[in-house]
Amino acid sequence: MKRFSLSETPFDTATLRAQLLDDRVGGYASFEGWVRNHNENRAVGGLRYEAYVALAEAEGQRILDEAMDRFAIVDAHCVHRIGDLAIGELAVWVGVSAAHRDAAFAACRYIIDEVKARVPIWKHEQYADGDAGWLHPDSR
Amino acid sequence: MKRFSLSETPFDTATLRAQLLDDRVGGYASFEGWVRNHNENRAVGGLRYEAYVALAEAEGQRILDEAMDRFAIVDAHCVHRIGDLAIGELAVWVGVSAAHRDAAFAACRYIIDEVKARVPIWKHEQYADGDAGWLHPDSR
Amino acid sequence: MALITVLYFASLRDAAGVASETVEAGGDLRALYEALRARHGFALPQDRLRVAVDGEFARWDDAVRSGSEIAFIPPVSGG
Amino acid sequence: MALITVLYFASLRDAAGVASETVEAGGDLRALYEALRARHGFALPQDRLRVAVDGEFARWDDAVRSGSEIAFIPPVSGG
Repeated sequence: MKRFSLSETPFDTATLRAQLLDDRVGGYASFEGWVRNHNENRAVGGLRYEAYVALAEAEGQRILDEAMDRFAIVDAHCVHRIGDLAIGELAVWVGVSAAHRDAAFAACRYIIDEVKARVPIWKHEQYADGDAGWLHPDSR
Repeated sequence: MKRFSLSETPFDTATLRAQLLDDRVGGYASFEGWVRNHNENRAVGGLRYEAYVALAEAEGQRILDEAMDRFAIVDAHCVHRIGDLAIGELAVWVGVSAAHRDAAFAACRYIIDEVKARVPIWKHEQYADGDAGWLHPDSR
Repeated sequence: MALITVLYFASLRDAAGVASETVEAGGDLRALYEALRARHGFALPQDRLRVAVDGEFARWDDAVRSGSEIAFIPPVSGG
Repeated sequence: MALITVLYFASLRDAAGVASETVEAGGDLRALYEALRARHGFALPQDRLRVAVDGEFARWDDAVRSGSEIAFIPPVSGG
């Protein structure tokens, strides 16, 4: 089952959420990452996400599979935008359903942390002062 | 600002979520509690939530105020259903927006834990076998 | 003696058979609960409850005040 | 020597000026990166990258295989 997706267009989280729910679900945790208007005190005008698509999809799926194995959850899904995004647009969404909230929270946190650390997606920020650049943070 | 509400009718989380977002928001964490079809191995047919409304609203607001004070978040809101709910209906929703995900997750978890522990709302479960009863779990 | 209104919720209301009642009482809130528990047969001991007066949480050794609205809060189960 | 395709992403692509190129190479993936780094002036040292072969993460001491597609993965910044 495909649980990690890249999307070149804005996507609807309500539809994605509905697909995770069934009668066994007591708790649903989600996380959304949005494009901020600043990053480390620099004013950001917009950004672009680029992915190594084949490997990003494989590694994302691996992370979601790990979450399904490690936590007592019912279902999980993550979608990451690629391409050009404006301030205030949704960049990444994680949704996790479970019988109980402990597992839902833990799996949701695991997925976003691992996606940010491992999936080959890169952020290119355009700053308000005209400067721009790729973000290559220190690896963990 | 009113950040905790009781609702006698189903409510729309997409609208509530939108109210929490602005250009400063980089992370949004949410939690939803749904009516499960079982509780401690008993099949549940439906349930009712009753509140001591005046005190529930005051204590809920206090919890949200605490979360705004304790965590580096932009905004937060919690809505709890009261009245009759069917299996699969949304019982409680928490949404938290922040610049960074650590604070969003921590505040979201704090709010749902404190609401469940402190707000005078009681669950009356109707079981598939015809039995029914109020849930009065051991206090922490 | 003070004339007060008592509110019952959840299993306490089921046991009392009413959502509220007006009673004459003296002493503190702990003594009030014990008297009402004896009258209505409440299963929950006082140390598993909280108590509120006029919509705010109160202390069990607060004195009963005439005209106040007193609520006994069984263990909550929202969420 | 093996004929391989190299994929560049993010700052590596900007520095190389191309998204991919075909090169002749021998030895292991570490030696390949060092050669390409010297040619294109990549700022990132090898120990801050990961490497993938044919869409799967690989080890730096894996030998270059003819016909393979090799990608150097700069520190990621999704989310």
